[in-house]
Amino acid sequence: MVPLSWYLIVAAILFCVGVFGVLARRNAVAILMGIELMLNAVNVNLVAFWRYLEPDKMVGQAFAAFVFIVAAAETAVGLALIISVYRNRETVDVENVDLLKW
Amino acid sequence: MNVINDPFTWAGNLIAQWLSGFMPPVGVDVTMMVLRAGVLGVFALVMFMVMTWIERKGIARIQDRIGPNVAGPFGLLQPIADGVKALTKEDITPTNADRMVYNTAPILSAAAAMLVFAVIPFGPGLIGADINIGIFYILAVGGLGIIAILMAGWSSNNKYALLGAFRVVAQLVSYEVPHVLSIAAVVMLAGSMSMITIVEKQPVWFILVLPVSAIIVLLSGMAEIGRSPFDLLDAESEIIAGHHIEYSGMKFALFFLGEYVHAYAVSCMVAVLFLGGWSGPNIFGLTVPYLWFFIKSILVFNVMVWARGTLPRLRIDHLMAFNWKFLVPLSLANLVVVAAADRLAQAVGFAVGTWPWALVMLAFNLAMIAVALAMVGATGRRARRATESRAMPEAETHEEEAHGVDAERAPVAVGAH
Amino acid sequence: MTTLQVMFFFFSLITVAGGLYTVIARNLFHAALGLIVSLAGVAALYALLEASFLAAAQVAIYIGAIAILIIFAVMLTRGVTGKNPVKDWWTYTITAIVCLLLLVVLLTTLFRFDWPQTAQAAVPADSIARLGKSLVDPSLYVLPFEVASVLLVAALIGSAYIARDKK
Amino acid sequence: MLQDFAFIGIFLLVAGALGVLPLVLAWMVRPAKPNPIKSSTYECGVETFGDAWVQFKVQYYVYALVFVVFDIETIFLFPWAVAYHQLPLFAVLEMVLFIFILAGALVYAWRKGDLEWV
Repeated sequence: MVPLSWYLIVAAILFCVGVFGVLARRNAVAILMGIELMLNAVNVNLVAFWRYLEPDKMVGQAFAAFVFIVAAAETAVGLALIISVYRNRETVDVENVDLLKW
Repeated sequence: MNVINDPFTWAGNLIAQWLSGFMPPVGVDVTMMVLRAGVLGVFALVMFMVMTWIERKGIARIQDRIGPNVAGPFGLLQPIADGVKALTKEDITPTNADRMVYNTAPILSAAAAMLVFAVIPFGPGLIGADINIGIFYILAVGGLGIIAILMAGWSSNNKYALLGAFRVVAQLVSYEVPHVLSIAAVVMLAGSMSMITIVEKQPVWFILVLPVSAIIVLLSGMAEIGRSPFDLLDAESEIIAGHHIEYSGMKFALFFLGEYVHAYAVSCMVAVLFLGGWSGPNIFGLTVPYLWFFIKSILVFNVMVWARGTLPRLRIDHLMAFNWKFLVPLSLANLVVVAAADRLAQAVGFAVGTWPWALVMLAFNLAMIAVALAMVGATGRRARRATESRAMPEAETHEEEAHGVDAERAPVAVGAH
Repeated sequence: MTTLQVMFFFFSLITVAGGLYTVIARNLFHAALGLIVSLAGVAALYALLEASFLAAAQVAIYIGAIAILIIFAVMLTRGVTGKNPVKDWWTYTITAIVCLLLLVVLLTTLFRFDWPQTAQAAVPADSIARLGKSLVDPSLYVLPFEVASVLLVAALIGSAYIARDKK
Repeated sequence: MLQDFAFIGIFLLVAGALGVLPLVLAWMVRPAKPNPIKSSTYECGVETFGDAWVQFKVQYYVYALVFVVFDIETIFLFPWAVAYHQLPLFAVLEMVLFIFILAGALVYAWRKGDLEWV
């Protein structure tokens, strides 16, 4: 059987890849994709813990389901914002959307 | 007798026995799995040919033609001739296409449709894999087909392809909502998502227990395959074939294959969910489950052919309105009504799966249909009256008359008032 | 090395490679496809963990709904996505180093604990029914469950309001 | 359970192979005489200008949005449906409430005209 730590390592790598996407990308849609990767890494952890620690209680799975919901809501609102910004300013580059910065 | 009832298991056991003579048990398991997968895949391909033949014959009969009749007896070899033709056609890739994505899209489209067959039960033990999420797996795999369409539309670098892909995806995802919600009603009563269990929980076929779900699943299933009257995805006359406009030769054939395999998969799904799957009368110990299943699924497919042959294509705004303003509210109401009716019937003392229980469910469903039709009728009448009064403001006198005609035309609507 | 472990390596490789492609690809549509591959890999990992329902939900919801939403947004905001999707190589390197450091921190923390090598118990046969029961159990998750529906409605209203054409 | 998923993995490979096989066959058999006119974009008689990127309506996105909200509820709906026969009446009412709240989303989109195809 695969040790639990392997799953955690994969999740950690995936999470860091997501963080890299969020930080290195300028395109807002690409940043959202990075966030999706991070959320997935979290979910892998949750499900792995569920399987290895308490498979008869559904805590991990239920929590993962809630993460799904939150991810969907976040994507929907985030993309709507991006589309709205794109329509008004003709850009999805986060460096150019800095009206509230100063 | 057992051999006739289930020749596939019998043959499988024979092969497994033969294999175990010179293989470790793990090897036998893996080989059997590969064999099963291969048989299922080839079955899907063969069914693709059968389906095209049935459809062409059926449509031809509806249109008072003969249909394919040159290649082989009754034109039975026509699909093979088509295949040879597709093989020898030149394959054109547009200059600006995104080649990698462009070439993957048809493969994904065909594979996604075939994947459904992994969980279709053709008989009591005759299933690829009886996973405990069977029906949900089918819904999940359906999403891959949508991705394939987006890939095709995007990579062709063609305005029509992209516009077509957008429209198709808008249609497909919209119809997925009532599809999923109605299937949830079936899962509720079966208490499982495993396809085998769903069949076993149907001493009374679910088409009698959940007629509303059955109708919605069939309609939205037809819309998801993009068959007429929901065939806006390749509305030739409007957006010249939609997402697969640039595809030619075998790649186009793969899209075509995906469509028909998916059509048969939906027929199988309806047969499993609502028509009791493989169950049939037991004639002197001769149950032949696979045959019953085959007959049922072909019958469902014929209903689709019938609809295609007789109904005109819907306009896209009507299509979307029909989904969001009729099917989705109805399927939401369906869930609540089914739960209420089931609890009521159980409170009265009818056990789940018995005839009295089914009759209660049927009564509730019929009432729901009546109310829904009455509401649609009333809305339609109001809209018509609004346009009429706008067209001729002094037409007050015709009001009564028009209403009288309507009442005759829609007896259900008036009866429910 | 058991079969299970080989499968695990294979699917983790797919997941991570898809993720890397997502964050590197210049073409945003390709990035979205990379994301889909990565999500499919995660679904396979769920299947390995015997969370069958979540595996299917991952495909049905993440690939079948969220990824489609993202691709729609990519298509709707195109015209700008071709240009310079990443920052200059300097920021790129710095970010990469920061992420590697983060990974090192995560891994060192991870190895401080003695994680179980095998699962404590088998997955119950009725795990999906258990999940359904716990979602509507008043002593468990019924509150987050109902709040989730409110969250979804709020998200829909908000995003439909933001995205709508205001003429 | 894992065996069943192994089968699905194998079937995935087989289905992919059955998709690739005809393409390979066709690649061996078919003629290939491309020329610039033939492989130009098939749009209309005159030459295509611009790329495929005309601006599309946001309406498509709004449809996808409503779909996502309703699709995501399946992750709760299906486990609940599986457990339905074992649930007390109270738990059933909770799901009814859930459905009603989501129906509120539908009503909102309907009233605001998001469901009109324009």
